[in-house]
Amino acid sequence: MSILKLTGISAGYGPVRVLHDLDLSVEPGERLGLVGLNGHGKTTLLSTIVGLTGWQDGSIVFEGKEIGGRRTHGVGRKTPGIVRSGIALAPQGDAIFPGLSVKDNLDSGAYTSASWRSRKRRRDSVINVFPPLGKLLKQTAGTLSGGERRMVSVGRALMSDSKLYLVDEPSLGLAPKISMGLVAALCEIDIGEGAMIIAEQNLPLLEGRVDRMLGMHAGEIKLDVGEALGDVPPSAGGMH
Amino acid sequence: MIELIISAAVLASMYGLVAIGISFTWASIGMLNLAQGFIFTAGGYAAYLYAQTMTNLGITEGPVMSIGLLISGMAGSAIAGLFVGSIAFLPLQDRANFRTRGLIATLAISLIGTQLWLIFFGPQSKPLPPIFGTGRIEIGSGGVSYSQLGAIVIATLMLTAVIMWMRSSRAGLQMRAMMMNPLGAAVVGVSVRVTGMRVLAISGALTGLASVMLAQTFFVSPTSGVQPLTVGLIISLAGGLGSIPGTVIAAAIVGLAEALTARYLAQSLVPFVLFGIVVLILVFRPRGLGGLLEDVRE
Amino acid sequence: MSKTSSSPQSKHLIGRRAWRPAWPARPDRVLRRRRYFGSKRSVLKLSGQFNPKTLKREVVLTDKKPLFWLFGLFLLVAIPTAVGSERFLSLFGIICIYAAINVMWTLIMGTAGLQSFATLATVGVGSYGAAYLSITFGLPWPLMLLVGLVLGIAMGFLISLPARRLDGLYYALLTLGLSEFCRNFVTQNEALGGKFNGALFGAGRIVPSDMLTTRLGQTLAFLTTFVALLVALGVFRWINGGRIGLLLKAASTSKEDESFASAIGIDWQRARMIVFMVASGVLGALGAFYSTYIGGTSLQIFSLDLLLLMLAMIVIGGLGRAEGAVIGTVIVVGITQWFTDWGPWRIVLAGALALLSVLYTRNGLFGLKEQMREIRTRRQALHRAAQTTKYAEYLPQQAPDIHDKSLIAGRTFERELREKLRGWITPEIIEEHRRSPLGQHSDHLERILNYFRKAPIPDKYAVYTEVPFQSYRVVALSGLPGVPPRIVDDKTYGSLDEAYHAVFMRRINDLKAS
Amino acid sequence: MTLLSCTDITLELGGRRILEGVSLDVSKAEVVGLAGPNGAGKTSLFEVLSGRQLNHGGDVLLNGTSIRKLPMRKRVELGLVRSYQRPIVPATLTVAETLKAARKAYKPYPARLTVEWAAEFVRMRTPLDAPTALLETLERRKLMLACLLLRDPQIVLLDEPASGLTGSEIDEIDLVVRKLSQEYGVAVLLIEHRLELLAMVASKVLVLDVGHIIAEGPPETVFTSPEVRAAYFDVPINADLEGNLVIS
Repeated sequence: MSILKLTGISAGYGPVRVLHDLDLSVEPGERLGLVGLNGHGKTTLLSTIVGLTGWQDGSIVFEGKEIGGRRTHGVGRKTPGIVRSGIALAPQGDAIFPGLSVKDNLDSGAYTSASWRSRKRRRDSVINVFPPLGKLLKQTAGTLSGGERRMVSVGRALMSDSKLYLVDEPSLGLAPKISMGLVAALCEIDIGEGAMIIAEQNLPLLEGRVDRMLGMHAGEIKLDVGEALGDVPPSAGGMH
Repeated sequence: MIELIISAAVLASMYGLVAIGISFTWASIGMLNLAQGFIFTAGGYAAYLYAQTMTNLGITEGPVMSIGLLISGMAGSAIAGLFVGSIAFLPLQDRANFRTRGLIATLAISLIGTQLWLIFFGPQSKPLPPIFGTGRIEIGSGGVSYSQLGAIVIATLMLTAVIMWMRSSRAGLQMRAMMMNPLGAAVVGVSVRVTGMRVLAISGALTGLASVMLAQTFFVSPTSGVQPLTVGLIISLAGGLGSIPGTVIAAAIVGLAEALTARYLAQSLVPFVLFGIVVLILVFRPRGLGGLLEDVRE
Repeated sequence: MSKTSSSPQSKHLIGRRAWRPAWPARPDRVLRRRRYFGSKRSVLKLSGQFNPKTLKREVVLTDKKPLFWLFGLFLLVAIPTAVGSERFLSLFGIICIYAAINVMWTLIMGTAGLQSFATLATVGVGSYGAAYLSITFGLPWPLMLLVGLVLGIAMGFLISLPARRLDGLYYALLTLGLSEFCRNFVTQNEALGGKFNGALFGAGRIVPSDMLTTRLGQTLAFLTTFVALLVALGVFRWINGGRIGLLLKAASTSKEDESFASAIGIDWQRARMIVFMVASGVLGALGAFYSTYIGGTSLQIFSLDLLLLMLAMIVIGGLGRAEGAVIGTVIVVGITQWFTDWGPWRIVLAGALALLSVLYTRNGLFGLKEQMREIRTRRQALHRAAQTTKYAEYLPQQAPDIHDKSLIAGRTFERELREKLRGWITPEIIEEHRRSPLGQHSDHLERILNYFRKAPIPDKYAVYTEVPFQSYRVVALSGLPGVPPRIVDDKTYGSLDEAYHAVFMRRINDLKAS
Repeated sequence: MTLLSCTDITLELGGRRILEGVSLDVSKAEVVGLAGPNGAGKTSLFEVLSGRQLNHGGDVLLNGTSIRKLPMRKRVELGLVRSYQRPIVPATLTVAETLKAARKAYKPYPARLTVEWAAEFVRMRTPLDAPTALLETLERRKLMLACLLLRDPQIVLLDEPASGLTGSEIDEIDLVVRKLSQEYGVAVLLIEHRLELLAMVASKVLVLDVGHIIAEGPPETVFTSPEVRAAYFDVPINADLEGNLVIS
């Protein structure tokens, strides 16, 4: 049985419709790469799964439980419940807590009482994945550099015992060197029977690292990744 | 001299309770609760009703009365806080312009609330029986009454407990997280609505505590919430909305200023002095004493 | 390109293609327009539109507001004058004064975007200053108004000082305390009637007090308040509809707007201050006018409850609109002054109205229409989304807004055509094209090719000859003059036929994807 | 002829050094590119040059006179304008009103025809009565550019004008930049992540890293310099057929 199954998902913000009737299913133990240009709905797809879009319609079945449905208002009202049912999201940009220390930021990711009790062990394992965070635990998150913030944000998502990890644009705004390291670390984490979806604009970062790659083009899923990128080398942006 | 310090400390702790409620509410849910005066009076009237019932049952003093008064005041204000939340916070929370709307909604609640107290309890002030007895401890030249001492001790204990709880527990971490970044908080499973109501109940309870203890000297009347609300606002402004250390310092300054003015100048000059202080602080630090949070929030 | 230096980069270089001016014959332009005398503002906003069905030009009145205003103001002045009872006249007099104050407050909160609650403080200062001077030195009423104006401007200047430094909310709270401060000041001050609980009597009146016992005098007094309201509305229109109003609208809703405004050189802080000072001046004058109207003044003007009630008026009508301020005032003052025997309940009612409008409307009574329209469009959109294909090429939400339904029909046809063609794409067809890209084809292939040929130029694929008969590449046309085609991939083709087929395959892929 | 120059700019925010000893010169009609990883201080340099950030060390000269103390709008009046990374436009106006606000921002007001010229120049394709809030990224950027250009600026600072755009949309922005510098002699200072865009339009490129300029010169030499590659592009570089650079 697939861990996540989307059927007929449409979603958007206000009058704008970003996703058009798309279907997707994710199997347990799978690492899925979602590739597509800016503005073609990768972030919206991830937001839809946790209920953060302006409006949405269609069925989202997570571990046999329906968490989607039709919704036209109340952005983010269902999100905490969905997140607690076992989906961890590392959102695009840094949705970290700038006034809290790195330690508190990581701890806030341990939101179930079981993971809260074992937060120390979990923190250590996150630091194993991202060694630079070890030295920064006491520092206020607002003063970190872009790469460190992204590590905190991803690390926070790893603190919970989630079944499904959604990572949105881990490379966005980072120097290639840093984003390479970040993606490599993400792809080495043991997710067991869970699954992970990485949305990424930069195709070569994911190539060969994930189990399956899907392209997104104009709010629809394309099996052919090249087509989703409009046959243009990903970072060339069409300038020839 | 000692009396001066004591009365300053009493005022500071009472105002501090109200101000921290306001400051805390603003920081975590982004709503400036101008119905805090209504919540304040609600606590006073709840305690008054409790005292009435007890007196009818024949109990006029003793621990049952004292603790009951405190608890009923806190409970009354917490319920009023939840009531304000369910009217002004839950329906508006994810609408556009929530800040302005929340401000107006709480103002309207306080307008209505005052009139409702007037209708149900009449314009007269209602006294409360003493909580801490009527004794007095003499220290050197001056002295301190039990009620003053009790007020200071209980306020300090409550504040410390709340701050400690905020620092160490998961719920506290969630509240602090929500102050910083509501979206990020939603992503880590913090429900803005549940946490918001929790915050309103807690700040209501703190206000209720202040209400019961201030009622020892000032009694309860429909408009008795105005003064604490104004001073609470001044303190939370001067301290920087959302900053607990800033609020505590500002409360100390304001309490001292009020006590000094009342003693050496005139009681009637108190509002001028307080206003002058807050203007001075804001001129030099536009975000208040500890107000760094605004930057962080945006 | 500074203005002074005769730079060679002036816009009228030889050889530069002239930009195209818009011809006046466009149906959406209205040629004749009446303007207010001495200004560029037009009396009625007419607009032309082209009716795609009748193929005729139509002139429609886009903005019916001026007519409603005229009608409403007529009612406001006609009803009390016609009824003529003293209670009615004084009620409407108070309504007019409060409405004038609220209109100015709207100017501060809406146009300038400053959350100032010091309105009543300014009014009060004007009122007390004028009344005091009139009682002490026997100032006549025109000088009282002048004094009020000056005091108001001075007050506005003082209050606006912290606005530059303080954040919105801090500023709001600071000004909220100001009227409380003023009230204390008056109670402490014996000269200002501290002994009589802040009441001053015997100030000059516009309508002499011996006339006030007659119906004529009462009507005249009411008419002066109406004139005051007209003045306030005029100031509002002058500022809000003028250049400053436009500049502030570009700047005042968010931090981003402020960034944009400063990037294009708008001095929004100065504009804000100007609006604030003008509005404060008028408020001060209105205060002085209040003194001349009731022949004195009282502490009630500084009370927090009155401030809250006025806020309720603005909120009920709709924040940021003059008509909202006026209607809100009529409703709230009507309730609180007319049903005096209800006691505290009328305040509760006014508060409840304000609460309801905050909870359930987007922006008061006058936001309702917009809100209803939005709800309707959303419902329509959902309905249309259900019948998917009809509006397929437009978002269902857009479809109701498209005036020319033939566009929708055209797009729908295109989509159906594409669906049909997509069904015809088979390996045999592709193989057929690969064998002979040019020449006679089967019917289906010919139709597909015809469809490809009429594709729009931008992003249309074309073949580019690098070396004749040796290497060809596929390019995509930019569709813009001056922009070269972009090369689509790095493959080169040895013959023209291969290149043709490559272009065909790309188009087939696009057709499949669309 | 140097139009805009800054010398030894240092900037500290919240105890962190954002910029340290940054100097640059921009001549008339020149396109200068500014590259560097995130957090290198590119946008902060723009904030300094445009006058949004006045608390900095060093000096900023426009046409040889110091504008160090002038606020943003004064610099706009002198012909130094900037765009933002986010495509911001006023939230409550229509396109026509936005252009009118830009025209009436300060005296002397340009003629109304200038607005049409500017809109034509950036190839705006939106109805004038459309609310700006509903515009797409490309149209937003064009509107912003039109508002900036209708005052005949001397130098335009563009902060990632291509971010959020796709292939053919970038072409359009690219065209505007070229036309500005080549036909109208306007200097352009351009922040851009995508190096191939810089390589196409810029005559000089500066690379910033952690607040320092680590390389400066024509694009070909800068992008291939080992120092820059070590600090920034630690990934293989392969040149495509036209000799343009594609980082993959």
